Amino acid sequence: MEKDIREDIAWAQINKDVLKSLESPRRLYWVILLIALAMISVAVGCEIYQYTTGMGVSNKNNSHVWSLYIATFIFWIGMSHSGTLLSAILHLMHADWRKPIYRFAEAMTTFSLMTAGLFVMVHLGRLWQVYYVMPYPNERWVWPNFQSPLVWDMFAIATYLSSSVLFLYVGMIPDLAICRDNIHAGWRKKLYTVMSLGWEGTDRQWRNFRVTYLTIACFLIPLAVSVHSIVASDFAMSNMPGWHVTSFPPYFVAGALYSGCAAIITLFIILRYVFRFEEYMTLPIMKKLVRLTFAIAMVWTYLNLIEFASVWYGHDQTAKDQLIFKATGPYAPFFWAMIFFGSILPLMLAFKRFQTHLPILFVVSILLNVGMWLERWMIISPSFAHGHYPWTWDHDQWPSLVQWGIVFGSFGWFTLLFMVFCKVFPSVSMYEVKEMVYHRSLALKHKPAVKGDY
Amino acid sequence: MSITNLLENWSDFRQQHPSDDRPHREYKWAMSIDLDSCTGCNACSVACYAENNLPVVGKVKFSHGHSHHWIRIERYWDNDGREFADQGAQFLPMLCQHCESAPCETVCPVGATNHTADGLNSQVYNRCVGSRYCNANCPYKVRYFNWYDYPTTDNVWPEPMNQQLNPDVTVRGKGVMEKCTFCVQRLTVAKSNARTEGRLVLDGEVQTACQQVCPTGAITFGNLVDPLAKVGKQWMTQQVELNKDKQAKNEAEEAAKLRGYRILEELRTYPSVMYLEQLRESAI
Amino acid sequence: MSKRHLLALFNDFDEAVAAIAELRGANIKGFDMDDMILKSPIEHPEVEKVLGDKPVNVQWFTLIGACTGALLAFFLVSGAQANFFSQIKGGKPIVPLPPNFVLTYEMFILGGVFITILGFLICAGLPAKRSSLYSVKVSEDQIGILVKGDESAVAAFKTIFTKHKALEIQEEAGK
Amino acid sequence: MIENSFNRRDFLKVLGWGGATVALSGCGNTSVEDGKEFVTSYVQTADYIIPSIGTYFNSTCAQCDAGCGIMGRVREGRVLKLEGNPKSSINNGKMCGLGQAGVQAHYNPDRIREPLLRNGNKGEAITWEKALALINEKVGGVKAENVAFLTGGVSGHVKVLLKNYLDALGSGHHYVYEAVAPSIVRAANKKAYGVEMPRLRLDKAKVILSFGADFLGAWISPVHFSQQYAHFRKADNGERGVLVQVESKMTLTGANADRWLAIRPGTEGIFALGLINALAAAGLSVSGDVAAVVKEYTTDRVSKDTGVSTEHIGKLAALLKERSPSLIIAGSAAEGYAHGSQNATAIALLNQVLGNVGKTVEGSSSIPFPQMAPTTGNRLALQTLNDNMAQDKVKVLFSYGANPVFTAPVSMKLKENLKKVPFKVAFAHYMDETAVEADLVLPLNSALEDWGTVMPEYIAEGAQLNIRQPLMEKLHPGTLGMGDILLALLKQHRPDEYKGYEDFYSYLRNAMVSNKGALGGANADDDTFWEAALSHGVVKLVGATVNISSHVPANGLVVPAPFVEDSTYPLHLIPAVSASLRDGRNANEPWLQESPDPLTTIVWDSWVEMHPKTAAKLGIVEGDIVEVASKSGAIKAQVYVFTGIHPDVVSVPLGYGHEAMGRYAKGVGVNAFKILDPVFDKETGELAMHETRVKVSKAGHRVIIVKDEGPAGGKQMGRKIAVRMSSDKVNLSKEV
Amino acid sequence: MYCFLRLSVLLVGLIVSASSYAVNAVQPLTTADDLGPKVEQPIEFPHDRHAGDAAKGGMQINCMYCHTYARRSIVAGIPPLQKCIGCHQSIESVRETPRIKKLFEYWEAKKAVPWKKVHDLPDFVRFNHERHIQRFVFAQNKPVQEACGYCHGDVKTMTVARRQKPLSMGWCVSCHQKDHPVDATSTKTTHGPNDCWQCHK
Repeated sequence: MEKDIREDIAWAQINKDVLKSLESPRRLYWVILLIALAMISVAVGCEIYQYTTGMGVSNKNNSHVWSLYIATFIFWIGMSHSGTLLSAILHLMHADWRKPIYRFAEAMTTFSLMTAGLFVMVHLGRLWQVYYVMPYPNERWVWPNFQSPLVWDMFAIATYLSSSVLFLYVGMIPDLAICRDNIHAGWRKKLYTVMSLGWEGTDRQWRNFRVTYLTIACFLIPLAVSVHSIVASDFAMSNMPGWHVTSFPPYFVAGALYSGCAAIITLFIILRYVFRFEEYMTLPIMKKLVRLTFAIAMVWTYLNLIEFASVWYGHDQTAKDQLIFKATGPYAPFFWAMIFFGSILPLMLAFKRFQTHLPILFVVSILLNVGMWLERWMIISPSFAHGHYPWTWDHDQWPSLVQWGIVFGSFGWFTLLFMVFCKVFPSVSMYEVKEMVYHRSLALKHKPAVKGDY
Repeated sequence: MSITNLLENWSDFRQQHPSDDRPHREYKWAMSIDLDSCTGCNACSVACYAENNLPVVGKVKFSHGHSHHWIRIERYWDNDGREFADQGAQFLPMLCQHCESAPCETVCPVGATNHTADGLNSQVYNRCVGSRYCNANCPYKVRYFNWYDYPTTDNVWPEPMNQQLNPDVTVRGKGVMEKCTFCVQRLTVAKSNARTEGRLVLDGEVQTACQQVCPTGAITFGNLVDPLAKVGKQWMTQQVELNKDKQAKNEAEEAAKLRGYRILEELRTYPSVMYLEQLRESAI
Repeated sequence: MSKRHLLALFNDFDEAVAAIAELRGANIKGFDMDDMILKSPIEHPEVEKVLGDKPVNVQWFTLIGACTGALLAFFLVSGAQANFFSQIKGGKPIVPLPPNFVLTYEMFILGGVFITILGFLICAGLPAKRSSLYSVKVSEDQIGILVKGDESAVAAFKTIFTKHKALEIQEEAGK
Repeated sequence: MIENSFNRRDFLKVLGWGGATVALSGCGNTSVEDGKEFVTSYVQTADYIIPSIGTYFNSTCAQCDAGCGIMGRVREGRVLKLEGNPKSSINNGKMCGLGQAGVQAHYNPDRIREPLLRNGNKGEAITWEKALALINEKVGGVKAENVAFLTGGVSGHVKVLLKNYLDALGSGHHYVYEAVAPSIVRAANKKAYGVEMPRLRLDKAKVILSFGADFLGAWISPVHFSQQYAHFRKADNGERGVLVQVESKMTLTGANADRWLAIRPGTEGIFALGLINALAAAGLSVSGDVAAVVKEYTTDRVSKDTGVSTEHIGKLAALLKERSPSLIIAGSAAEGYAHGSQNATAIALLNQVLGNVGKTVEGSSSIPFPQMAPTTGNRLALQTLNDNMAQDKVKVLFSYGANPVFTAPVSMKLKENLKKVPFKVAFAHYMDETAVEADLVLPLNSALEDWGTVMPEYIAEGAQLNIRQPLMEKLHPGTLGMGDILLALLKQHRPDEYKGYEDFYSYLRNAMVSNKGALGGANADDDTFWEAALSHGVVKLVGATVNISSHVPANGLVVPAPFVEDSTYPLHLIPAVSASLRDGRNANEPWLQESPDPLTTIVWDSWVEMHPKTAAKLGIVEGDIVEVASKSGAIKAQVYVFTGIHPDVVSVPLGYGHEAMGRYAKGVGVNAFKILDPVFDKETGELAMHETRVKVSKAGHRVIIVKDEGPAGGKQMGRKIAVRMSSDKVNLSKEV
Repeated sequence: MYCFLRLSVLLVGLIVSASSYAVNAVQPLTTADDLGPKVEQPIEFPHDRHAGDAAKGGMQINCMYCHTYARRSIVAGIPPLQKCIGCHQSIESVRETPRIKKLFEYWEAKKAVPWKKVHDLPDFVRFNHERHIQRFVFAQNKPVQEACGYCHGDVKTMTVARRQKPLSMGWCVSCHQKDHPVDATSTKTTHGPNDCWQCHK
């Protein structure tokens, strides 16, 4: 099989190529940016309307109090996980093919977390009181209720966000130094100078850098896992049939990695085209990525079945009814769509032919994420529509356009942040690509010459 | 000091509430509803509107499930397959069960809903941020959310109708959760009067609005701690115990003869409302 | 007697390493090994063997940070619950352990990460001003060796560097 | 309650201030604010008035004609909530939802605030002086017999004044009209027992067999009956009475019955006679003539005619035989037919055969002041008035406490006939359909700000006079009490007789105090007596009990065979009287609109009840908008399908479909009164409410019914939520 | 090298102490008097003249002589006009002073004096004067002015009353935290009720 990256590529060339991405992307970049802005404005409009009029405009009701906002919140949280997967786990594994692509994956982590955070707020009935959730010392001696999974969420997400921002930043310092050295004008110069903290690449700096980076990586892995299991416990800890499932935490984590990887594939393709990164985001890497995704997809499928099975064998009638309702009730189409996108579609990825076929991958990866989003929705709405108390079962509370609008806009918000980041900061880690090239060329050099093969 | 306080009273803080070795001291408000006397006439529900400033949401909002009836009358049929509902309906007044171990309390992120010393499940409107988690976790779905800002909505309390509002009860604004309070405003008054006279509230001294109005007297409300209270006696004769998720009687032969039960008891919410089963004559 | 700085840039690690070895071997008067700083565009553990290992203290920070975080979380949370007298939760103790452990765990990580970063900055001496002899080449593809020595040593340095085909040798603007 | 000599009217004056400070507290303001609000402060006050502590004053509910005693909680001069008055033997401190909504009738934003005189198509405000002068002029302008006074049921001192006024005019035309009243049953009772409404002792009965009498919901005095019902269900000795309801459309009472028997409409009489026959067969002693009447009503035939299975007839007969005393009640379902009187008589006969008369059917008591005794209304009155109007016999029409334009079927052409009346005066609270037609509209005080006395038709025990007194100062200075208006009108004709009374209050006080002997205050001084009367809200009267006779005219009693099928109009329309809206007078009180109908849980709209079979036959499902067409009109409404109704019947609730009245009533639902066919009871000439035959057809689109019940409907899905057990298992006497 | 460690130990200390403070942010029982805004009253009622010490020319009238509802109702209330008149019609000396004139104008017009609230808690707060008076004045025999003064400050030195205490939740809570003797004689102490519904409607 061909190489992940050409060893003979000159280091100076690497700098040039990557730095180019800070200067002149293809026109498509600006188109994307505009679209993103448009989407955001929709969401902002809806939110203003909802804020002033009241939650009622999102068409939930007294027995069906959560809906798309929470679903999308989980979706974005989930998306963030694969960034950590690539940068932290694979880093510990010394899988060096991650090097060209982990930077933007991490950026994705950060920004999807930011998006998720917004949804918590959008969801609140009294947004202006949101600070009540923070534990801040006050004259009233009133504290948030630390028993509430939502407060755990608050802690977990805050931790995760700040840590991954730091992780992203620390990993970027040497590259910032490169930018500082090569860009000679304007606010960017100042920005890079400040942010690179006067990095010189001295021996002492590298030593500490290595240890630090490793340590944080070690922290991030359990953190990522804990974050999504806590999100899962929002549901698993409640007594709702369809939520009260012990296998939720692993199930959520798997789903998270899954949607994350799918997202990475999507962005991989976009960046590769927009910033002309063909040299670095190469097809072999894509192939590895796709295989990884496929594996996770299968894990997810398995855990999905486990969930159904545990409900089935748990023999709790209400939970059973709930499950049957999901599969046959008004939500059935979405439920089966989720199964199809989540478990059937990824089987395509098993075929070599598709593993490097970018257009197909692009579509598929997006569909996978649709499936993952549906999964979250299918956890929330059907459960509410078919809870413990039959009298309050609702006619399926179809989310109002306000909800759809805000969900729709959130994708724009994410895209905007992400695209701006890629334009301002090197979205491919130059120094690590250099290391990659260097070590591989060494390896080649030391390969014993093969005799008599011609 | 916080830390010292923590260490000194550690055992207290680890104490579960409620528990058998530490029962309620002065009051434990509880209710029992006789479904055989309840005729489903809705008087309780309307009385609750009058007492607790519940907004009338109108047809459209009602159709979206935004109604605010803290006590709602549910009507069940059990004519399975028969041509007519020839044994009538089963009416069930459903209100906040003031669970001793309430699922809603633990999940509220800001601690807006707590357990009071006399066994009520309190809801503090100012503290509520409207995450609606409490409702999500309430098996009875008896919590009602202010989806709109009713005080400023047309034809909810148009002048001069707003003069009917009960000053002892807050009018809830947009975005807060609310629910039955066992008419806490009445309880507070009764309690403070009693304290001024250096005694406890007597049975029958305080009534909830729904109890007071009920034409057939199907609702009994009172202090479970008070041995003289009717509600306590009812719980006792029906052998329903507060902090149990499985009543001892259910094993006993007795069970068939006793009418008392609590709804969704098996979820270990320990409701404070006991229902008495509806009866039907077998001779006809 | 005043010291002078020299920066030599090499094409690849082998030459740099060789140069360093020679510097060490020929003990030049008025120069000791600690005044030699290697600058490289990539992280390169092998070189560090040559330079001899210097202790790294970041882990200490991590340890302390993590512990602090955990302690802080547990006592903040439990203490808050204990002081927030009105927050009785039906069926739960006032200070319930499982939730507090979850929060402790999160803060453990948070503390760990933050203080580690702090430690990194301290140990790596960042942020700092770049030394006067800094070449952008270093951040691109060349390995730099920065030495500090007496006037007398300069000549010796130069000879060694040129011998190992240094691409260029920068010298502090002489006074 | 008011023990000191503080004058009630001054008291109201000082409390007037409170109206200004209404605490509309929200969640928004979390800060202490100084100098924004006013402190409630009084000029002069009584020691029982303490700010922030509610004071209770007794009065009488005016939401329906049952006349329950109420107790209003007054704080800072505003009445906040109504409770039942424990001292009233009718409701003993209890109430119904309808009564609770009384405050909304009082605070209603749509109340008329000053007298309006028709000017072209709109009314313009005029002063009371002008209004009264105008009336005087108009009345003076026509012959006495051309003045007609249409009222709902009236009693007490208002009735006295009204009578005096009519006498003063020399006109005897007082039409007492009630849209939904058990008038046919009353007539039958009169014949059977000698009294219009004997006392029914549900609490004494062991078995109650009710022919569509919704005594728990909307029949005569629901709150009173509900209390007796509680006793009946759980007597002190732990016995539990059995309730069997026979009707074609399930009422609230039917929903609480141990056995609900769906009977083919109109065959109630047959069923009753059939039961007698069965009882006789079972060995119950039955007098000869009765036996003769019932002998061909064999169980099989009855079962065939009524559609009730022989098994149930047998069981019921057995039950009635072994458990005595029982109580048989004839309700609206029985009376609402052209042969309603026969049905009622047959039912009365059953009571007699079972020997319930005197046991569970007791005599009422005579009322010492006949001039104050209630005049019960009927539908015939409106017919007569209508005919007179049609023949231009009416030149001046007063309308009070009735809304004929809304409650009259279109077949009566009432609206057109009204046009023929040159001058129509409406005493009204709202601009309801009748007021809109009137030339002069006089706004009335609400029941919570008015003085008066009420003598209910059905009093639990003895006789009593209910006091109605203001619970707060008038909301709108422009309104006036009926008593005051009549007094003013009387002063126009008999000035010397009435000039002594500055207003109705002084008249009332004087009238009461001067008779205090008869009112049980013989040896109390005037003030004490008066204050006591006010504080109790009721005055017990000493009336001789009327022993009721028990000779039902059995011979000659024939109940016609069941209806022949009508192919064009196959279904029977049953206009249902809902517990909260009744004849529609309360439709503008939002609490009532929003409180779900007990059986269908529908809110804010009317509906067509239909049996699944019928629906299936017509290819209709829940939520379909259908057209219900009778010979005299058609209405469109949503269908609600459930098994509480006979397949031959569709039912539409009354009280909806106002075209005027106010923001909460207008345009909500459809008015079922409109399409009633002009079929009358043979004997009394009353409109037979259940005789209308209709055909139902889909009107196209479908809606989602707005109701409290979710898609799970009335099913519990295996949860243990509302549980039911067989009564022989438990021993109620052991219970507390 | 070990400077790092020392520094980090210092850091730990800082954070822990900070957190301990945060958890335990106790409010002082009485805050510095923050004078509420001046409230325009229809009549500038001189509290100092009525309730003030004799030395300062006050009448030393008991607070509850006029605010008579305080001991039996949630609100302290304002005396009905008839009460003011009751005394003042027999006090000739000040009869002609402008304020008294105003007073009598209201009385003749049978109009209630529109006094403004000076201590106006938010509408969702249920503060019960009765309980506090019963507890501190009648059970503990505290002097009335002291008991009232807890929340109303030193009214007897003011003319038109003006808010002196914050009346904020933290301020209430800080007092409810403290243990107070149940009555004058006993040594048993209890602290104020502290579940949310005690004060929040």
